[in-house]
Amino acid sequence: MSQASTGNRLSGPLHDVAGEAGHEHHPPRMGFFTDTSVCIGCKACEVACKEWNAVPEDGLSLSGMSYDNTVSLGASTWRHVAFIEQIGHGPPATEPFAADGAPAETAEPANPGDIRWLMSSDVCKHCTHAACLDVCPTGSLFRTEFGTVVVQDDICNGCGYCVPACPYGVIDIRPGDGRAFKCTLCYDRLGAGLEPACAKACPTQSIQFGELDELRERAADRVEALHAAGRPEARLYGESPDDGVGGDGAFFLLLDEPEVYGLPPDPVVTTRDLGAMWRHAAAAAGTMVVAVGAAFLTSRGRRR
Amino acid sequence: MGVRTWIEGWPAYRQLAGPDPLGRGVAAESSGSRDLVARTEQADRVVRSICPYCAVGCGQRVYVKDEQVTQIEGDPDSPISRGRLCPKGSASKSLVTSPARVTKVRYRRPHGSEWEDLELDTAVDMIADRVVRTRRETWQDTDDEGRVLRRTMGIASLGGATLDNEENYLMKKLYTALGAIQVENQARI
Amino acid sequence: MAEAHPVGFQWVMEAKKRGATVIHVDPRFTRTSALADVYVSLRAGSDIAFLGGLVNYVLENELDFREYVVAYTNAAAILREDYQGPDDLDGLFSGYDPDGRHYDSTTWQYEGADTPSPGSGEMTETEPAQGAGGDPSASRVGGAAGRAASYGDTHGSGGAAITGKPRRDETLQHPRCVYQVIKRHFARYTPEVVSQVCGVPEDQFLRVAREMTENSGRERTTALCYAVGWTHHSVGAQYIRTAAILQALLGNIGRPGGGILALRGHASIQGSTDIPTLFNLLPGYIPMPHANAHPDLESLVGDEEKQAGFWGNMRSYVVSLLKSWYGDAATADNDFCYGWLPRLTGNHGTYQTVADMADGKVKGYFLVGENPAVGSANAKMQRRGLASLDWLVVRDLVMIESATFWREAPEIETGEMRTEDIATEVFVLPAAAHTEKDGTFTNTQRLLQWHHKAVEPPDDARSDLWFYFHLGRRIREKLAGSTDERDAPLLNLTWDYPTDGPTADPSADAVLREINGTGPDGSALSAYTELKADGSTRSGCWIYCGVYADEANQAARRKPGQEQTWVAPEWGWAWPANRRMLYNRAAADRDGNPWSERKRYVWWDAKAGKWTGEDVPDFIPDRDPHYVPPESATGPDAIAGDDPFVMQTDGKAWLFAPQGVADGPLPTHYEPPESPVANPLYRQQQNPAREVYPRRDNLLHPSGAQPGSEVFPYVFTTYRVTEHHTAGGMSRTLPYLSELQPELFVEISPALADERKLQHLGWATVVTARTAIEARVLVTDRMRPLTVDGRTVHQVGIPWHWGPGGLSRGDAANDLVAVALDPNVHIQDKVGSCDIRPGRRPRGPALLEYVEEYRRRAGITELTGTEGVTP
Amino acid sequence: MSPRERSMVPRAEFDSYYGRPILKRPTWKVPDVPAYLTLGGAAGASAVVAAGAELAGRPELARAARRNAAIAALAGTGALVHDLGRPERFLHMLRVLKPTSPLSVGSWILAPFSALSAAAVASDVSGRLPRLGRLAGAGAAVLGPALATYTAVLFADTAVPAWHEAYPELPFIFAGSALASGAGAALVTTAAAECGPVRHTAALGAAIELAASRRVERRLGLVGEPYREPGRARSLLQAGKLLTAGGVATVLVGRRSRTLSAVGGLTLLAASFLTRLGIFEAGVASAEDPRYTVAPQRARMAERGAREGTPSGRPLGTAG
Ligand SMILES: Nc1nc2c(c(=O)[nH]1)N[C@H]1C(S)=C(S)[C@@H](COP(=O)(O)OP(=O)(O)OC[C@H]3O[C@@H](n4cnc5c(=O)[nH]c(N)nc54)[C@H](O)[C@@H]3O)O[C@H]1N2
Ligand SMILES: Nc1nc2c(c(=O)[nH]1)N[C@H]1C(S)=C(S)[C@@H](COP(=O)(O)OP(=O)(O)OC[C@H]3O[C@@H](n4cnc5c(=O)[nH]c(N)nc54)[C@H](O)[C@@H]3O)O[C@H]1N2
Ligand code: SF4
Ligand code: SF4
Ligand code: SF4
Ligand code: SF4
Ligand code: SF4
Ligand SMILES: [Mo]
Repeated sequence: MSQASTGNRLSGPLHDVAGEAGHEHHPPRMGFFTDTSVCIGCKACEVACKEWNAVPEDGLSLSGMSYDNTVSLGASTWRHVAFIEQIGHGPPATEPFAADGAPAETAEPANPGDIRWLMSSDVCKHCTHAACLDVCPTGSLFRTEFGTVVVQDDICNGCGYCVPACPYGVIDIRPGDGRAFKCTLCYDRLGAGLEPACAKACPTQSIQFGELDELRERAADRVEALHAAGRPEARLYGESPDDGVGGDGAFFLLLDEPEVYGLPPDPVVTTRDLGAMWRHAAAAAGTMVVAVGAAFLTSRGRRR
Repeated sequence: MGVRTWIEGWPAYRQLAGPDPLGRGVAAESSGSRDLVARTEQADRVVRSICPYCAVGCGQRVYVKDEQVTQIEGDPDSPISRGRLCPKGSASKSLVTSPARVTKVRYRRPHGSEWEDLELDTAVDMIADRVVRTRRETWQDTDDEGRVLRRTMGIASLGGATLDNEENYLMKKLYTALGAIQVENQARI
Repeated sequence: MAEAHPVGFQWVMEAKKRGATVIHVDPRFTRTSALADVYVSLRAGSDIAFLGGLVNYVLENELDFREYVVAYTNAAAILREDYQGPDDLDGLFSGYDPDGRHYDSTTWQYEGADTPSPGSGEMTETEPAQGAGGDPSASRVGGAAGRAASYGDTHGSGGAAITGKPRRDETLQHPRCVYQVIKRHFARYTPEVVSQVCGVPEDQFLRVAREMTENSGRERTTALCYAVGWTHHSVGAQYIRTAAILQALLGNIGRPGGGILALRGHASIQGSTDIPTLFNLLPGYIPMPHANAHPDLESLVGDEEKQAGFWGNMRSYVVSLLKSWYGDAATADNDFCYGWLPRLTGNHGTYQTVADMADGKVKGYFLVGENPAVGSANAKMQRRGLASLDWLVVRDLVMIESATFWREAPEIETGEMRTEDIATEVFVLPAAAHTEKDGTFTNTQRLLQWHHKAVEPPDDARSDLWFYFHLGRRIREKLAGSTDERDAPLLNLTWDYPTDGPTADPSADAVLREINGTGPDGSALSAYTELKADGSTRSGCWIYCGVYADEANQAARRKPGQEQTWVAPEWGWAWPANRRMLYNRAAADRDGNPWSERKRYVWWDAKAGKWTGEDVPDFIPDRDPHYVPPESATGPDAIAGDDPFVMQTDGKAWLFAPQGVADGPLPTHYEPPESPVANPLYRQQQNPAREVYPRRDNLLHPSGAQPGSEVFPYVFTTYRVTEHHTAGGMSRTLPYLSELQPELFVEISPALADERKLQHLGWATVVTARTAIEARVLVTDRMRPLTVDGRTVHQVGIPWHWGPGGLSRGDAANDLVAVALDPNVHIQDKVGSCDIRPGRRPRGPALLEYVEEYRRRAGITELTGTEGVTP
Repeated sequence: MSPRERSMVPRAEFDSYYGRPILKRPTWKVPDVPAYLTLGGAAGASAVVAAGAELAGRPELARAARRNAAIAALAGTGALVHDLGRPERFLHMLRVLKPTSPLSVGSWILAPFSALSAAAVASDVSGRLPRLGRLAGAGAAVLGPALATYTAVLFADTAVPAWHEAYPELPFIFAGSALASGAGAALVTTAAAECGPVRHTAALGAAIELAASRRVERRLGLVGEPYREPGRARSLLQAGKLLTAGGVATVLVGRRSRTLSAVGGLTLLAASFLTRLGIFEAGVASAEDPRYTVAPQRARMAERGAREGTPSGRPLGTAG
């Protein structure tokens, strides 16, 4: 392990995630490019994932959130298709939040005839810097040779730490089971040279699986094509190695702001600040010793 | 030696000794992960099939292990579907392995309030009796004007369109020989 | 299409990627709309006006593909003088018989054509008219089914045969040539009128018109895709007719990228019409004999033989069928046992049967993979029917509502039925799933695909093949030795399929081979052209002949798509003759050259003296494009070199249909059987030939201007969602699908929510004269009020998958729907009028009182809404 | 919200997906985890106090504090194990040692700490191996401050805005609170007369905790809202502060009263629990409201955009 790479070990671009995790002769990093501009909201990805991974049913309740009754990713939902009904295309008329975070007024749409129904299949991002993995105390979460992030269900003890660590709100504990679950990027299938179940099922290839480098190229081309076709709102999300998590192994082409889809606009892996955190903790620990020392010193006189 | 293997199997030791000091990858790998095999790899056989839901007719591959269906997924060879399946097609394994399936004959006697058991053989025999009897009782040789009818209006059938062509063929053939003409299909619905 | 044929939709996305403009026309903004370039919201039940507007746009602006139209359609044919249309007759066509409520098509004929139809009056007893079956697509199967419709009994077999070719005016100037007639007919469908009827803004309509016409012609083609949004109407067949006229005018038939593509329903719905379990058809669209018209084989096939086209060989198809059923017993001397076939006397369609059932006329019923207690119109009447049987056999994978009605029907709760009063004896026999049996499905593109048995079915579960084989075997055993003549067909039936395995499952392969047919030497035939009328060949379904060519199961071919041309001819087998596109002769011009390089598909190779191309040519292989048959020719010999529509007797696409359609030679807009809107076009409100059942258990609403129609002020339509399948047996029982759409809901616009004080996610009660159901409310901008004829019309969207059983439950939408049918195919309407109110519906007997109150207010009697001519 | 707010499939808003949280709610259980934090803090501080007492020649206080450390550590471990979804797999915590995982580090602190403090007590009670016992006590004292403060990193090293953003202060709040509660424990279990230094410890701890808390409330801006705006978290935190102040006052006033000392000590323990619970709840509240996730990230992007003039830092709310 070279010292030079430690800068990369907690944040920033990282060229060889699998290598950094000790995989010596590993295949290229594999991932997803989810092109939401061609998603038809069929939810085949959700079902195929559940069938392959035997993920249990996650509740039968009508959410009222358009056609989305899955609601969010979770321990028993590893793919989640979001449905967003919008009136009026193009950029939002108002700012989402004022600088102080107060919710902004949503203006009445300019052209009410203009309906848009966005659909997008969300999944674990298989972050370059995966907070879930880094905070996992048992090594249950680990980096595979494909550069993906996987929970090992024979190890997880349900400590729950990964849950609040994930900046995308992906991983969760399954009630009744106690362990954490999320997308494995079909680790078993990848090992057999198969593509993940969700990508395989996807009728329109909204979910594209492949070598991450190649997917990034493909995605750039697609954005360009959409821009040329008069869709300036198309943008990539999570593809940049320079972002707060060092780039996602599963990234997206979106047609609106990330938060519209329930994605954080600029997530940063929490461990980026880990050094500073430990330093502050050490200072606090030192302060404790000093304080106790002082307490004894100031009390000494009074006791004989 | 036992202790040694144990130590060497201890991930924390592997962290120190191997290329993964932070315990993120190889060091943390469990035996479960090491032995992980896609269940499609373990199938005794793979059988080619077609999705039973809609008329797109997507290709399916059915994986069988120990005479149980363990996975159904799209057939990439199909020029129709290119390996893809919609949510219904993707749920096919659940469909054929569903605990909700009826697998035993159920019988409700006239005016009965509960289901009863019946041997399959008995059931088919009883049905054959009813067909023969009803046919006899409702047979029409000719109409009022003496035109040939050769039929029964006492027996009707409504068949689904998830049935195979071969099944429809035998149905039509048998019904026609029986003289049953109210033989319909969901194609009408 | 994205909703109900998601994997098929990948090809739309593929086209879109290559620059195609995708237009979606639907009352609701759906997942398909979301991906379309243009979305048009129209009033449910008004598509004929919309399509008619497009036809008018084409004709008005002379944008038709003239060369194609002149050569390949009947535009040039000249009609009789006494034909009159809706413009002349306030919404009717000439030949309407108000008493029988049906049309006599005499006046619709070509001038000088031989003996016109005798009319259907004498043919029918219970119902006026009927035709071919067919889910969304009677006309999907093109000439075959269209033709078969004419066989139904509207005209009787061959009665309306057009022999001799019509007089033509290829300048299209003759005032009575079809071109001029349709031009006049559609002139009324101006953009203003389209907007008025459909609620579609004019500019939106014009955008569609421009897109479509600019993308049609020599270099480009446009395809129309439809499913039950077009067919489930009392004028469903006419919807498709309108589309056919439009596509024929634009030259979009028989050419790559064109067509009218029926997105059919179930895995083998196409197969279920090809090898029909339909009352009016024998395999291969051969009509079932009618007691009146078809006393002998000659009467069934004789007139056909005089006609041009492949129906001219019908005798060989029928004889081969009889031979394959009755084997050696069928001889030329005994008319090949034709006499053993049972006869029709009228409409014996499923809705008629259910009405009869409810009236106690039907004793025994087989439900084989059908759930009418949820899936069929007026599900209440369906359940009444089931409860009036002596015995019922249900074969299904799961416990469906049609099997449990005697304890779970809503009528038990309301007190209309009591379990102990229901005398029906019910047998539920578990069915084998597709993975548990061999067999073929025929998909929406007429492709037969074999599925292999993977495992044995569990416990008592058996294939339907097993059931019918062993049931037949047992019945034959019980009747063995009978000398009763009526038992002869059973005892002489060829019924000796090899069986196999622990359950003695009959061989599906052997059945397929029988369907294919065999020659005199007992070996499998390879094409229907080999069939003989002398009894030397057998074939269970002539259009499937070739599926077992070379003694190989061609439907099981699975050469990977990647290793084939884009037509992929070696994957499965398509009828007829493994042809992937019908009428593909039309892809070449009159001289046999491709219309354009871009649209090359099938063309004449003059050097080789044969047709060739990407696909199996749908033409006589060596017929010169300039061939002109002699006057006396019949059958295939009478097909001219420029007659691409080889199943039509004149070889042309019919812009005007002189026969075969029960409710008019041209489509015209009628309101659905129940509509809050008065027909903006003329007095005639509904299709005057629609089939109605004036019964207490099938009450209809007043419509349009009639008093009481305001009691049901909203339009509702029913449809599917991607996450569920039809009546739910295959989806509501599965957790992974149920959780995706866990409950019945209705979709309404914010404006309707305001008007009726409906809360998002709250409950609503939807009411018709049949009953009331409750559902959760989804208020969504995807539903929008329309302005129709100057007033606001609200639509209520109801997915119809739910019922009281399964994991995901809800009331059945079909409890609301009335039986009022298309007269050609006897198919239900999915659209109607209703009221919607906040809150849950009353329970128990209070529900009956609640609905009765509505009926009182609307002044409904058994006769309401059943009139033929609008008074 | 739209002024014409109607009940329907909500019109898309630009702040989040149907107002749903972006982050997952921490699944840690109450009271398990706040209890663990409290007990771990008290244990860690107790071990330090014990060492101080040892050095200062206050054997009674030292023994009591050692006992408290051991008991708190064991009870804390119990709470931690109870919180696990698969308690029987507790030992998997020692499978790896991950510096990136505060909980892993913490486990490797907690385990030896518990062992050492238990050994020290065992030696005390049995009178055997006194030197080793003392050594064990010293070891525990070395680990004690780490045990008390690593939990702050445990919280901070998450995506939960109110925890992560407070990472500079949290260790001090935890340290202060630990001192007060460790002192409180000693006050409960030790004769009043022996407790002089721990009273001071309590006072100092309280001061550190309150000062750090104040800074969190002031510094954090929007994300600090759950700490300062009315709500469950603030109520708990305020109660914690009141009890801390009250507890310190009591132990200082009740210097000679065994009862008052004990009451004050218990009050401090309770205060520490409430403080941890309050911080826990503030974090939960900040995770559950997507505003706290989105707005700061948006602001950050805007700032970056302004600074770099790059499209990656798009201004608020426009399409990129
Ligand atoms: N997911 C899923 N797929 C299926 C099925 C299923 O149940 N679930 N069923 C299969 C079967 S059996 C069939 S037949 C097909 C049916 O496939 P489709 O016909 O596509 O199914 P529907 O949803 O019934 O109707 C299609 C659309 O018609 C619209 N519509 C309703 N009334 C009108 C009208 O008057 N005019 C126009 N233009 N549109 C109208 C509805 O809003 C709906 O969006 O789907 C097959 N595929
Ligand atoms: N209002 C309204 N009503 C409609 C429609 C509409 O759009 N609106 N659509 C209509 C249409 S297009 C259709 S197709 C019908 C569908 O209505 P149905 O055909 O009644 O509905 P399904 O649920 O498809 O029923 C098929 C049954 O077959 C069972 N099954 C599956 N495979 C097999 C098998 O191999 N053997 C046997 N024996 N059983 C099997 C399944 O479990 C299922 O219960 O509904 C029609 N009803
Ligand atoms: S998205 Fe969340 S769960 Fe997935 S790898 Fe990144 S941090 Fe872990
Ligand atoms: S819950 Fe499981 S996967 Fe998550 S951090 Fe704890 S041990 Fe690791
Ligand atoms: S990659 Fe596999 S585990 Fe992940 S969402 Fe897709 S199917 Fe599920
Ligand atoms: S399978 Fe593909 S198209 Fe369907 S919802 Fe998932 S991502 Fe979208
Ligand atoms: S996978 Fe979906 S689209 Fe394909 S045949 Fe099955 S139901 Fe139809
Ligand atoms: Mo259908």
